[in-house]
Amino acid sequence: MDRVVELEIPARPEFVGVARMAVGALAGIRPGLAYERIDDLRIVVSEACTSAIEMLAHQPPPADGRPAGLRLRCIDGPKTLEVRIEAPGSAFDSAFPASEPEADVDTFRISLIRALVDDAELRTTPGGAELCLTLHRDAAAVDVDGDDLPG
Amino acid sequence: MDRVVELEIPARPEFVGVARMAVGALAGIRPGLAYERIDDLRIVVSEACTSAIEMLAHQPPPADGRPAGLRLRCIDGPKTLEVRIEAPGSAFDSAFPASEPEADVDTFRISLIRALVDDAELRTTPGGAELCLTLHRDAAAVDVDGDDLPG
Amino acid sequence: MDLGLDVTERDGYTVLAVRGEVDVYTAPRFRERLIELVSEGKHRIVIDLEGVDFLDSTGLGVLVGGLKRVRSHDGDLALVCTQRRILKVLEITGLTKVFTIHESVDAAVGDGQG
Amino acid sequence: MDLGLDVTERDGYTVLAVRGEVDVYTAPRFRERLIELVSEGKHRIVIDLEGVDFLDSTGLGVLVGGLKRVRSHDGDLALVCTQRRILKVLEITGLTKVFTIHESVDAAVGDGQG
Ligand SMILES: Nc1ncnc2c1ncn2[C@@H]1O[C@H](COP(=O)(O)OP(=O)(O)O)[C@@H](O)[C@H]1O
Ligand SMILES: Nc1ncnc2c1ncn2[C@@H]1O[C@H](COP(=O)(O)OP(=O)(O)O)[C@@H](O)[C@H]1O
Repeated sequence: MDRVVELEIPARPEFVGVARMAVGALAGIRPGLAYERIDDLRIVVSEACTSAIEMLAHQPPPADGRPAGLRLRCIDGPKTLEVRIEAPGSAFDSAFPASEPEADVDTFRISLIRALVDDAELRTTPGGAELCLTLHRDAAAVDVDGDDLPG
Repeated sequence: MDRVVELEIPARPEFVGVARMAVGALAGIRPGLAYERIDDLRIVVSEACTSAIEMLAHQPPPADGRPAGLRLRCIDGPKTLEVRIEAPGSAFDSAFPASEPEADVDTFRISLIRALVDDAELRTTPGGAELCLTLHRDAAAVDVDGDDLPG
Repeated sequence: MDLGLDVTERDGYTVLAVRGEVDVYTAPRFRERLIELVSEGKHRIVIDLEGVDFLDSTGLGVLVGGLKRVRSHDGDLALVCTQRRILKVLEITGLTKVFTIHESVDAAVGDGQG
Repeated sequence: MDLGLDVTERDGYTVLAVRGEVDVYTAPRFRERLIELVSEGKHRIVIDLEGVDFLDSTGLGVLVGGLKRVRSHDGDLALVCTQRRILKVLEITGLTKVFTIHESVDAAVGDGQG
């Protein structure tokens, strides 16, 4: 059975650590993700949030005056862990640029996202953009009935 | 300025650690809460979530078949950190019992909640109950303009 | 989330070293291990809490449950704890008066308790 | 979130030991400290990453920025790193070819670089 954790943080630098900690704790619950892969996921989540925060910082503030937020939907399934990060506007363009990135950091970011999760997909949503990150669990550790949690 | 972090977890034991980690990370952002008080808050958040999870486990599952969730709303203000934990039904009764608690653990829980946060208040909400936990920041570390974050 | 439970025998005592976070998710394993030990006839138990990163009322319940269980066999259960944050939890709940608390496993097994 | 930045002088090198998490929140302090050092005339810098718990592209940008800065003064900037997870990040981004990476501060300052 899939279990969903949702997290919404203000799109500000100081909250990226909260997202990393929550995702890291969640990723450790079920078997099938080694410490090293959880560390990798923490980096990619950090990259995604940072990309969105930097992009939003260069955009005019929203009309309603409320600070923009990042919404993380973590789908803790028996075979995969998905982290979907939704942000207003075209928040992930520096992670998925249309042309060759200019700044070093953007190149670094793109390399890390590509290398450290099994899948990263960008979607357009009614409210903005959603970056969907997927890790496949180690098959040997995944239970046959698809539910390896007690209770 | 207040900043709000929202977290929703399934009301199941394995997710209490996610709530603790997220709240712990959030509490460390602004000055005015020593490590020890953040640890205290982590315990009380754990007590509150556990109380709700145990209570909900003894109730019939919701009519829509969806597993119950716990919603945490963390209000990261310049002078206080508030964590509001909302759950369906009368989820916090073991933390705020009408009569003397029978089980040892309930006594422990109540003592810890009383001792470890500056304020704990139970409210009834349309969807169930909300336990509102408050920590006051150390006044010496709180900025006069009420906004001690950069940016 | 990791919970480590290591059992060793020392001078007639059974030492259960607990590592990691004890909460509503991990406590059942801790409780079962204790029940197992008692049913194997281990009635002089020392629980070493030095490796514990987190402990809430659920974990305290397991400790008290273990104590009651060994006492019903005329045994004893002592704790090893020097961590301030764990001692604080034991103090707030009045359990520093219920448990004998030692500064080390050496002290616990050399002390003639139980 | 803690970021520790400790500066010491060793055999003609300035050693900046970084502790904690380097991300979009903490990187500005790290960048400023580096800029400060360079503007104080420290152009032979060793950055000790052994105490770093987390490093993402933002932190890598600070390292590269520092390297460019000291090179524009004919200086050099080397890293100390043995942590696998940090080395992995440096490898994926091609920076193991850009930076000299040492196994210890001793090796970095005794090595005749810069
Ligand atoms: N959480 C707890 N708090 C206080 N006492 C407990 C707790 N759990 C168990 N006990 C005590 O320990 C003994 C055994 O109970 P328990 O560990 O729940 O096993 P069982 O379910 O087999 O009775 C009982 O005396 C009970 O009162
Ligand atoms: N994130 C970065 N990625 C790559 N290079 C950088 C980065 N930051 C700075 N640099 C490089 O470091 C040098 C100084 O830039 P920077 O540290 O941003 O200070 P300033 O804003 O004063 O130019 C420039 O050569 C720049 O290209």
